[in-house]
Amino acid sequence: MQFDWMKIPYALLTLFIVVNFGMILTALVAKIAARVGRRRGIRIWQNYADLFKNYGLRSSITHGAMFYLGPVFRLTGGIGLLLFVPTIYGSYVFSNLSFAGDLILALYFIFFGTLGMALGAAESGHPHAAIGVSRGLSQVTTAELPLALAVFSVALQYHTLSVTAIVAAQQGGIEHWTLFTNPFAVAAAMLAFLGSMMRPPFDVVSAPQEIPIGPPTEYHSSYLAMMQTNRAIFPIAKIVVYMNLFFGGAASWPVFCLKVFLIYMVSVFIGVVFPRFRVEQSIRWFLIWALPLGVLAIVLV
Amino acid sequence: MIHLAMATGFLLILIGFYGAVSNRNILRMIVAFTIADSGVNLVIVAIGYMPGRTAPILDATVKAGYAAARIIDPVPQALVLTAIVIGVGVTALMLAYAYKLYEKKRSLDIAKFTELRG
Amino acid sequence: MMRELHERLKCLFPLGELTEQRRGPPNELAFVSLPGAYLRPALLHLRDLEGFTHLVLLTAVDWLEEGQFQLTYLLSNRTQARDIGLRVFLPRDGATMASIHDLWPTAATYQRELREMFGIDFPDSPGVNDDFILEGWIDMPPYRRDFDTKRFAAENFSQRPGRTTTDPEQHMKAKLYPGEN
Amino acid sequence: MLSPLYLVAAALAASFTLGLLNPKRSGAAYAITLVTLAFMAWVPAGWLWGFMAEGAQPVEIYTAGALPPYAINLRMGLAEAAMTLLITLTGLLSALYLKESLIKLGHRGMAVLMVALMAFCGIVLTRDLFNLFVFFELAAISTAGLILLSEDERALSAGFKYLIVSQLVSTFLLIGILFAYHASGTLNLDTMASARLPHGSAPSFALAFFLMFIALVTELKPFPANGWALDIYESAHPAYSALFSAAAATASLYAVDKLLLVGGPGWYPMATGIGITTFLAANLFALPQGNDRRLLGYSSLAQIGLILVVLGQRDLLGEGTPFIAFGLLVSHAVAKAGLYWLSGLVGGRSLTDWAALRGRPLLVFAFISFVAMLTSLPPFPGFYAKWELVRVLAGEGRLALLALILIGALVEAGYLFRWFGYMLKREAPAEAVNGEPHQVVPVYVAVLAGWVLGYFWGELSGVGLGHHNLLLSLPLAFALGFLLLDWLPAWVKNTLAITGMVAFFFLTYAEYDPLRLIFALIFLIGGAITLLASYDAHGRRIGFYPAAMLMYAGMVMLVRANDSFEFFAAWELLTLGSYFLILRGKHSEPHALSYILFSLGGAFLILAGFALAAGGAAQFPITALGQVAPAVAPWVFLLLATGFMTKTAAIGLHIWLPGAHAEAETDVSPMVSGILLKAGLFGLFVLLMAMGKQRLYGVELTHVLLWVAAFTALLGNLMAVFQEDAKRLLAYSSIGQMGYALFGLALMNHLGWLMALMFVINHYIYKSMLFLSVGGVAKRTGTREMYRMGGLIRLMPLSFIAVLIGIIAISGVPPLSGFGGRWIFYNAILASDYRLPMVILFLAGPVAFLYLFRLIHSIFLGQLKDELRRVKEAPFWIALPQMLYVGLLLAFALAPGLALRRVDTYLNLFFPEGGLHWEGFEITSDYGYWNPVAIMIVVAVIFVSLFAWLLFVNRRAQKVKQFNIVFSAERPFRPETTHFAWNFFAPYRKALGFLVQPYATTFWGALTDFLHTAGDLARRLYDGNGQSYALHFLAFVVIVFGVGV
Amino acid sequence: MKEELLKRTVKGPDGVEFEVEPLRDYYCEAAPTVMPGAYIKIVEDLFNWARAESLWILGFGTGCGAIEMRPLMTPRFDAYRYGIQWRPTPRQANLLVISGYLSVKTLKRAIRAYEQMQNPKYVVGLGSCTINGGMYWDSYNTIKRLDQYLPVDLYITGCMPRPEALLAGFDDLKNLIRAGQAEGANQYAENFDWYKANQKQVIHDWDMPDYNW
Repeated sequence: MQFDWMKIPYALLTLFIVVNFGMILTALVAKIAARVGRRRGIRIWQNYADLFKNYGLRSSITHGAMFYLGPVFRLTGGIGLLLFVPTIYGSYVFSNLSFAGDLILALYFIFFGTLGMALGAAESGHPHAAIGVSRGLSQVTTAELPLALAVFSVALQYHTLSVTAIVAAQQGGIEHWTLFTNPFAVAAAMLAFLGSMMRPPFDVVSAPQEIPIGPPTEYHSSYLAMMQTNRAIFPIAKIVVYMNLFFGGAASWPVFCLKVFLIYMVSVFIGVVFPRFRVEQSIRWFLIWALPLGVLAIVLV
Repeated sequence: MIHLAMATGFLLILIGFYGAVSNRNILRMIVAFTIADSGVNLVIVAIGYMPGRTAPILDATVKAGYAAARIIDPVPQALVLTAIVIGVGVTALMLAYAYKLYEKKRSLDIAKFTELRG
Repeated sequence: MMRELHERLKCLFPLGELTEQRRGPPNELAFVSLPGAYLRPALLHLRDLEGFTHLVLLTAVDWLEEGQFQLTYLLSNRTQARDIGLRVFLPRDGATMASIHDLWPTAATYQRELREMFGIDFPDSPGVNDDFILEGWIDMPPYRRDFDTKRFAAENFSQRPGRTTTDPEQHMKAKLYPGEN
Repeated sequence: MLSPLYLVAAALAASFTLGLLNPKRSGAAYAITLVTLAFMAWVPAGWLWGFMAEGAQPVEIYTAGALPPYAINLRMGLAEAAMTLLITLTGLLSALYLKESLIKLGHRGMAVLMVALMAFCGIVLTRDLFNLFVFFELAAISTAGLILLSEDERALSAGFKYLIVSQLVSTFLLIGILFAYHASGTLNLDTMASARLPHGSAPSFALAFFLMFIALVTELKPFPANGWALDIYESAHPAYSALFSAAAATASLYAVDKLLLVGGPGWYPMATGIGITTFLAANLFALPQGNDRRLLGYSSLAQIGLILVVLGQRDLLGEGTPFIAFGLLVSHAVAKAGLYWLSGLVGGRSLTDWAALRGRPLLVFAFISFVAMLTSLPPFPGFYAKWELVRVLAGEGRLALLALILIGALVEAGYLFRWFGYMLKREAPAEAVNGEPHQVVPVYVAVLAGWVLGYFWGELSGVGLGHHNLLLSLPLAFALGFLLLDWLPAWVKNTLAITGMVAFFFLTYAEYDPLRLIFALIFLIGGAITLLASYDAHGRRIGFYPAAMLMYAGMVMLVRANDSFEFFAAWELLTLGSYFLILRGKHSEPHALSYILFSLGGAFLILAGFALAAGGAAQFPITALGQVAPAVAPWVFLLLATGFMTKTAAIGLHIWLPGAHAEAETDVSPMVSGILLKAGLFGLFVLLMAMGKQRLYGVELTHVLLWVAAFTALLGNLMAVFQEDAKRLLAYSSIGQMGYALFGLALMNHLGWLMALMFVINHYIYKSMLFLSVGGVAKRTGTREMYRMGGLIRLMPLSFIAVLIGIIAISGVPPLSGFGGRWIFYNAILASDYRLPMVILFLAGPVAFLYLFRLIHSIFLGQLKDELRRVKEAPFWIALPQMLYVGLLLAFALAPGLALRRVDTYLNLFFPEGGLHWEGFEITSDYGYWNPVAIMIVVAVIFVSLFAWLLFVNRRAQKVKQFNIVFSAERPFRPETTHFAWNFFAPYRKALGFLVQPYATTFWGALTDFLHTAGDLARRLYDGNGQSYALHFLAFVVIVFGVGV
Repeated sequence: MKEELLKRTVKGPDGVEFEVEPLRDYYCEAAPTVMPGAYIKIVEDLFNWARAESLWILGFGTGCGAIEMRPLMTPRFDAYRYGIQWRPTPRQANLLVISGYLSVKTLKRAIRAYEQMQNPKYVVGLGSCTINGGMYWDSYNTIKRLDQYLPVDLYITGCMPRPEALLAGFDDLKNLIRAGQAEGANQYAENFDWYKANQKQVIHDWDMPDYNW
């Protein structure tokens, strides 16, 4: 098999761009939310300061081997997800490592970080970590369901599992986007999206006032920094999948930034308006509202 | 004549059966069975009887050569003997049982011997 | 109203004088003292027959000079909106009182506090000897009036040198009206 | 060959001699008795040998020097020889067994015994009706005499009840005989039979025949006229009961058979009806029995009822009747005699008292051999007979009868296996079994006879029907060989077993097609790897290896089976072997019982399915399933699929699995979960390959399967989520995984099957690994409750690694092999016509995360408990296979093509469309692509770099202990209160718990309760009063007459 | 000593009995060490800048001063804009604000929380009570000088100081950090014995390891 070694620096370039974009994007979002609350909000570079500080902490403790592996799994999950999906449509440089697998790989790789993080958190022995994981996993079972159905529907629609091919099929105008050709799938997927963004009403996992702060309770310094890095990458990587599947992908970086920002804002808007669900409430919510949409999507496609 | 005998036989059998299931006393039951036995024997003999023929005994009056035409069917006659013998044997055995059962419980009521059930 | 109650009760228990703090109705509040031995029947009577179902608080007063502790059991009748306080006096030395945690479970907490802060014992009260507010306390119970908190603080805590105490009244006067005296 | 008259003469002569003997010299009398009985056995033995080996012809013996009808004649043919041999041998062994009792009774008792046997032989031999009556009366008198001489006082009343009924019977019989004679003019059976046609239809003859028939049938103790017999069975000395059950029943059956010869086919339905009613009723009544001998009594009645059914089906079975009837009869006689003898060794009369046998492995072996004979399991004669019976019944369309027989047989298996479970698992009574040699020897002879007969029937079946003799097949012989080697230490046997399995694989390697190769690989090599864990066991481990190897033998034979007979035999063998294995667990008794019942129920469905498919053909190749007539094909499909699905524990049929897998021993759980479940999948593979899609009433059955599979996957996973017991969790997880595999199969397309196969391989590896790991942990911690564990990662790192790799693989997260399964799954559903069932399956997927996380967290992560602080790593031999599995899993993840590529090509035979393309490391489907190596490398590189970076940054990290956690500025109280593990998914239960209400368990529980209660209520019919029994008989006569008319 | 901290004998699953000593077996006993900054000055400067701009306060209110902390995050004062935010777990916080009087009982918890934070970490004493006891100067139950027990980087005076004062104080703290002068954690490690002696002098039921990791 021929392997183009240039793919590695290209991939790192994508990674670099996305990390920085993610850092700024999350800060921007926080700032917007602050402005809604009539605050000035954090400085746009605040995330960098936090990140450096955490990497720069001098002491750290460890609870054992899995404690190390938790953040490693987490960040690997984020980077992997990013790199297994082509970022910019039609660009060889930013097609990343998508030769390794198709949409299904991306879909299942989402869980890689979740699972690893759960393990690392559990190793700390902190009950809040376990409670948080219990909630998170419970919620994910039904939150992912509409997404799976939507993906199934989209794959049926385009008759392929290749992300590139799906994006290609949506080119040629906004009316070709899955958003318009398969609205039920998109609706279902966007509801699932809300459930996976750790924002209200689906943020009972970390529930800051109740079980501070869920799984990462024991994490600090560079462990935490690694997870912060992931928090910059992972939402973007996930949104890239959504963008590619439902919103026509992006052929250039500006379009990419715009679309990612807009999709991100969906969860922010919902999040600032709704209060938090309990786990069983959110499970029921997904089953009652999102699941039928997903079923419609696969039946009608 | 045959029918009368046979009817009597069956009547005896029925009386015997009725006695056997309606009397709780073991000895009475045995007697009832003896009656039924007699009925059976009567029926057997009646089956073998043919009107106008003689007993199946070859002697001066019945020559061997004509026997087939003159005598009644000898087989039931022979069988009834065996049946009677067997009946006696069974009755004896039942009486032996009755004795032992009485020894055991000082009672002859069949309804009292129901330890085994279900 | 309280007087009627007092009259009624007097037939049953050797009560002291009624001190009416607030006249009603509603919102009556009165106190009456009685010997410790009659406390329990009186509480039961009040709770079960007179409708004083709620134990508002149980507290103590240190009558150092008289050599007595005063326990106050404050009960509330919610339907009639009136409270009655039963006062019991016990000798300060080896102060012991029967527990009423079986009448009101919440009493156990009050008794634990009194045990810690005044050194009044309530035998059989659940967890009465456990630490309540103080942890690892080594001196006499701090709410006793013969406990010298100032001396204790001076001995136990390192003070910041140079600290002065000013009488607030004098201080403010000097600050606000510097011209005067 | 001695004249059969000697049978009568010797008995009479000896009896009279005994009468002349000095009563005090009972020792000598006993010797004479034994010699006489031995002689009596020798006579038919000689004849049997003559018929079998020397081709002798049947002979007629004429008494009184005249030909029938003028004189009585006896016949000695093959059947008679066999039966008299059976009778006399039972008599001889019973006499041996009765040594003390007989010597105490003195010569009278011995004489009565000999007369009884003589009478039984006479019943068999005679061809004269009245003679038959005489022998019956003799038998009755001597039987009653024997009972009279019994030690149990209760036997007295039983004997009297017997006499009452026999009086009634003899009345009917005698009158019947005489009227028959009157109508036909002869007493000779053969003459009467040959002269049947002219007067056969005459009502008088019919009535006479009815009287005779009903009288003789009553000797077979039909329902409800059988209360008296039960009392005798219960109260008589067990050796007598053995005699009655084996010998007397044999004689009576043959008498009825002879009589049916006279009556002709017109009477067959009546025989069938009485037989099946008795069979069902007796089995039902046996269910609530607590007394061993009465239970055996009921079982006897049932078996004889079944044989009566066979006699009643003579018109269909024709030439095959003796093969079937004898097969059932000898199984019954040998087993029942053996069991009665055994019951004499057991002190208490409760079923649980049989636990006393446990100390004697040989007796345990005897017991289970008998149970297997009674339940018609291979390799005993009953198995061949059952197969043949079902084949013919199904072939001729007597399906209702077939169903009733199978239901009754299942009930019978229920109480017999429950009893066996009691024996192995209940607390043994204080008094041990003290079998004298003369008591034990008959039992051993019976066992030996059972096995020899099994071989013999195998040969017969080979000659007549072209089946393979099971006892001669190499795997089974290998497995049975371990019975002989059981005295060896466990590690020797383990080595032998592993060597044998590996060697057999390499010997037969070339014979499998790619699909079967995968299964053979899992069964043989996989089994060998799992067996490595068994090195951990010490001592001799009696009974483990025969059972395990029986299971493996069954599985190998399953893969190698060509026709339905071999397939089914293999199926039963593996079921039986796995049952023994499961039963070995400490608390597994009820679970093993439900396992065997579900399995046998499934097996019966399979049996019926095959029989229906064969349509009466003796030989039915598996591949011929594809050519089944369209009218029955969907039914065959339904039966077989349901049968196989009991093994894969599809939802509704799953309730046996959790307990069975969880309670099994540490090294058994991976066998029964990782390997055994695949047998069911193999069956489904075979079925679907041959039959494809079937429609029933317009419903496509594979579509139904799809829904069943989806719900199995979802509910299996959901139930796993709520388990506290680690092994139960894994067991439920297996249900879910099997649901996935079944789903793949039911998709009926190329990739669906490939996915199913991938699940087969994956599930074998990771479930074996997980069960071993969890088993090792449970062994070390002494509990299986996960919340009692916690924080074991540091103490048991290897087990942790195994579980970690296992759960990543199961969850389907890349880069491990579970992802391959998911990828193929997605591609498969895209190619499928169905969409809605996927919804359920999509939900099932993430649910797996829940229980997997719970498993690893509750055991290995979180807080370590006080008492577990010094726990050691799992024993070497349990850890070793786990590490092998880790290696296997990684290898399979990297190169799935090694295993799948050939199968992929092979599947083109069935689905030419939709296969995968294998280019280098990349795998491409019609929809997507997947490069396992690339994924693995990418993930590994990212992972390792990040890990190295984190390690570098934290190089000075302080290693802390378990309570060094932030706790709102407080400190944890104790590890038990800090470990969040119990009811881990409480909110989830709140939201979706309604889905996992135990409906199936409730349903099956209610069904068994109903049967139990029904049996318990109905058996009050037998109120113990002799007069009631007489009335029962009369009622029976009236009912049969009414129905018959 | 509480019962759950006493030495106990337990029986393992294999039937062997052994002793468990909770304080030794469940807690790390290591003492803190002095953690030097980055070897390269510019890196340390960068880190110090980052530390100054990212003050994560532990959400732990000890006294009445806690009431003055809440408004910090409201739109009126909006401390977020200075990189200040609350963290609910000491692991992730690097600033411990002792908000007012500190009773002996709470001191124990404060010490635990402080020690569970990671180096570098800062302590700010808020209000008179932390400085000299304030109005509780003669209380039998509150400490009078916080710096005897924890390395205080900065005091903010007042009873109570208003949020504006807090903001000003945080600003001063930032300057200290940027200048590399806020090395409380290392001081604490250096003078560990002294701090422990002081702490144990007032905490009479010391039932935890000397350093709570």
